[in-house]
Amino acid sequence: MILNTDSMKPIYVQIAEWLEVEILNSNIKEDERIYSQYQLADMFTVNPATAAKGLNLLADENIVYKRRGLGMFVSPNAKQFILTKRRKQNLEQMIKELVIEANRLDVSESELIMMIHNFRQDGKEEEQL
Amino acid sequence: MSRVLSQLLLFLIGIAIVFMFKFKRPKFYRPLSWKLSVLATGLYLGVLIMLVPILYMLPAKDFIKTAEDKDQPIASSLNLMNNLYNQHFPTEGDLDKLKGIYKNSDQTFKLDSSKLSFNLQPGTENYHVLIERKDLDDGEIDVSTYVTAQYVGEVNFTKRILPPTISVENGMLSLRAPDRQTFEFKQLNVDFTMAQFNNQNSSIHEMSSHFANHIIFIRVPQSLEINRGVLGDRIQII
Amino acid sequence: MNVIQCRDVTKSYGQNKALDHLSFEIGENKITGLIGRNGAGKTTLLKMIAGYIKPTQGELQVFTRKPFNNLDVSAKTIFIDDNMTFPDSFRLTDILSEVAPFYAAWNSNLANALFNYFSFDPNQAHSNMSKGSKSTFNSIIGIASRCPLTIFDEPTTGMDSAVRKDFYKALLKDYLEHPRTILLSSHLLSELEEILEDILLIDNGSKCLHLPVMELRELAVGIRGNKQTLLTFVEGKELIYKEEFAKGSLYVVIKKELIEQEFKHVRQNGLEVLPISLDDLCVYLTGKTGGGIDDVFKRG
Amino acid sequence: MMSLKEVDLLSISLKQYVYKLKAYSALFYVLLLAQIIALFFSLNGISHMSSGNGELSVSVNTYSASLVIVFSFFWILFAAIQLTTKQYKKIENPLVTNSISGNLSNIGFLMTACVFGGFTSSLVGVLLRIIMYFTFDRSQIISDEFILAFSDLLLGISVTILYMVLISGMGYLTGVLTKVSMAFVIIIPAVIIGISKAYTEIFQSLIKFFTLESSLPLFALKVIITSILIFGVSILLSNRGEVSQ
Repeated sequence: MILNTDSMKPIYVQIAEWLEVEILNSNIKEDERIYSQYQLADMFTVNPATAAKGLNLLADENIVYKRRGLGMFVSPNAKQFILTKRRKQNLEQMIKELVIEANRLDVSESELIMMIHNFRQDGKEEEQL
Repeated sequence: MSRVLSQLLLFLIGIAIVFMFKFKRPKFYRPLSWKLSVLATGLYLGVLIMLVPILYMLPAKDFIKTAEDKDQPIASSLNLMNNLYNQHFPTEGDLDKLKGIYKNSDQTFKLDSSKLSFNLQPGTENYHVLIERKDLDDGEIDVSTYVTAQYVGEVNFTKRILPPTISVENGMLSLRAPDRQTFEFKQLNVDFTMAQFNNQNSSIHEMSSHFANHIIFIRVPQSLEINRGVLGDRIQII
Repeated sequence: MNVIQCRDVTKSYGQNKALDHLSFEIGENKITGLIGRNGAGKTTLLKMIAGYIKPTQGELQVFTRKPFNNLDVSAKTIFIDDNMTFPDSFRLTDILSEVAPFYAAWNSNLANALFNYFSFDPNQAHSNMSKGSKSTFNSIIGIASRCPLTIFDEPTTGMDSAVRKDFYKALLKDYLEHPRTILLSSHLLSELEEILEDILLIDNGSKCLHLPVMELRELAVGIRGNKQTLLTFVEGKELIYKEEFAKGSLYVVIKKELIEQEFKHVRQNGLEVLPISLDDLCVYLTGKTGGGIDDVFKRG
Repeated sequence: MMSLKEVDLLSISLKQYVYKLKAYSALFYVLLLAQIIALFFSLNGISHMSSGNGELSVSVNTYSASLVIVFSFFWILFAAIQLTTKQYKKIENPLVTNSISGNLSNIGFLMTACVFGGFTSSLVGVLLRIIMYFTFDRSQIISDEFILAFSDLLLGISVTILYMVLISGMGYLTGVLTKVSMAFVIIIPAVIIGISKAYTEIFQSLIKFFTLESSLPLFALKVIITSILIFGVSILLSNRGEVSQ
């Protein structure tokens, strides 16, 4: 598994996000056991403490829950929660940055919306191909 | 090789061994594996140990045996020479009995003359000639040659000394010494580690040599006329 | 319980102090990176922990004992570095089999598997190996010994990047199965930060920082922008690093906690917040205050 | 995990001893070489004497394998010094070790070297005899000391071993002293030469203390006690210093 070490995001956040994507893609289903910190450490070649912090990040948000002696499991509604959270946090943050950059480059709002629209169309076409 | 020189050599070799340790090995040098070293040293030790029974199996009969007692033969030899000097002459029977005196030839010559003169050739200076008259006139001369004890260190090699060549012709007895004889010996010293506890002197044996004298014992017919000539002091008539 | 306890340790060589009143503790089964610049005292510290040298002052305890000349500590510790010497009469395979009896937890299968993986020549002599192969081979010993305290001093010297990655992977995988305390020294943090739990940063023989890597990552940020604006913004705050990189432009590195409240103002003032790599951060932390090699040339 | 399982000094020393035997095995080649060189020198005889008179001349060549033993003494002396050098000490670093186990294994190695050296150097005397037997005119060989009593051979082996133990001790101590301070590199030869010149009697009596002892048990006792003292001092001295890499 490759981690982007140059990213500003700490590795444990990257691990947490990867796990979220796995949950979103239903590779790990709700109430299923999630990878242990040691499995994650092995997979990502990171210190198990780092992996544990990534898991804890998910636990803090109740995306996963602990079962004594059994490990961590994906909470029910985790997928829904992640979707909401990501929309709220990531998308909003990205849009904020997008708007700042657009302003800096004198791109008008309609132009920006157009660009987003075109990009989405292209993406769909690519998917269809 | 002188002792000082050999000690110097020893010292130099010692230094050489030190340097053998000190030399840095070149980079390409690939040292031998320990397995090979163990094999080689084991083999070396094994061969050396195998040699021990071999050494004891070798027949030792060819070697020069050393004398158990060299003092007595030397003493009796010296005594004999002393007696000769003092004009106390032994009989032939005495000589045969003496320890350390060895008869190395016995010859009989037909006499072709009524006179006997002597020709002692150079090299026979330490030959003592004793003449004894027989009880009868049988026209024969009996010549026995004796040699007194000859030692180098502990080695008795009296028996190896060649007799002189004797001939009788026209009433003339010629005595010619054998060619110069050379004796070579090889002796071993025990290791100093053994010698320290063996009451043996490990330093090189002081090789005291004792050189032989020759006695020519001539028995002549009773009535033979003997002409000693100028050699009176070396030819004694008993 | 701490595996290593270092209290006020000083090591001096004549007038020089290789270590200067160093204190820290290292817990059991942690992978700690010892980071510092050349001559910071990394090797001295590691050798001291391994029991090769003793502190001039202060108290160092490894497994609750003084490590110097201690057989018990030696049995639980292995120190891997460039200078490891093996007899010339040993082939590489000999070394693995001859060292094995000394270490109780030695795993021959692992040693042989790694040996084959890195495709060493079993009949080669250790002293004839290239620097990189030597490091790799020595590392195999470090991993296979499974010592409760495994110390690597600059383990990746001379290794190519593929082998480096393999080494860290192998070390981590074996650590996951058989947890132990591992100390790794390096002046390059980036290549090993992922497998570290803690980091011990030393500078001139003194401790600079000792904290989990994750915290170090969030310790500081870089801010770049107009010199005047930036200077007013950071006024009165302690800067880790400051550099004028273009006319009127300034780059500073500052602790995150110092600007947490004003974080929003940063962007409003047209300043840029930049991530900072751990390597750079360590260099800034251990560097002389302000400036860098650029200053030398500016003066000239 | 945290409990410190005690390790046994002796078992570690023994492991190190085995390790060092293999590690330093090349040293034995040097001994082999030295002994063979000495054997060649010995084949020329150690002294030659001749005498004669007008009619005969007698020459006696004396042979001895003592030189082989002397060479082996040199070897053990320098092997012992070698063991204390940095270059040789360094191989202990990757192992479980402390100063005492290092010293014990060194001493073990040296004792093995002494036994090996004692056996081989005395047995080369046998080889010398066999070479002489087959290459020389046997009728010239004086049988006396040529036929070596087996008991003498054993005696020679044990005495050689004892001497080698003593010499290895002196070499080892010298090496350790130079580790304590390089000044000893100058001091030791200076003291030896000084004593031998200024206090000739003391010096000689020191040497005679061993070389003139004619009782084997007493000699063995003297050597063993002296060696234990020397090695003991060496261990004590080297126990304080740091082994730098």
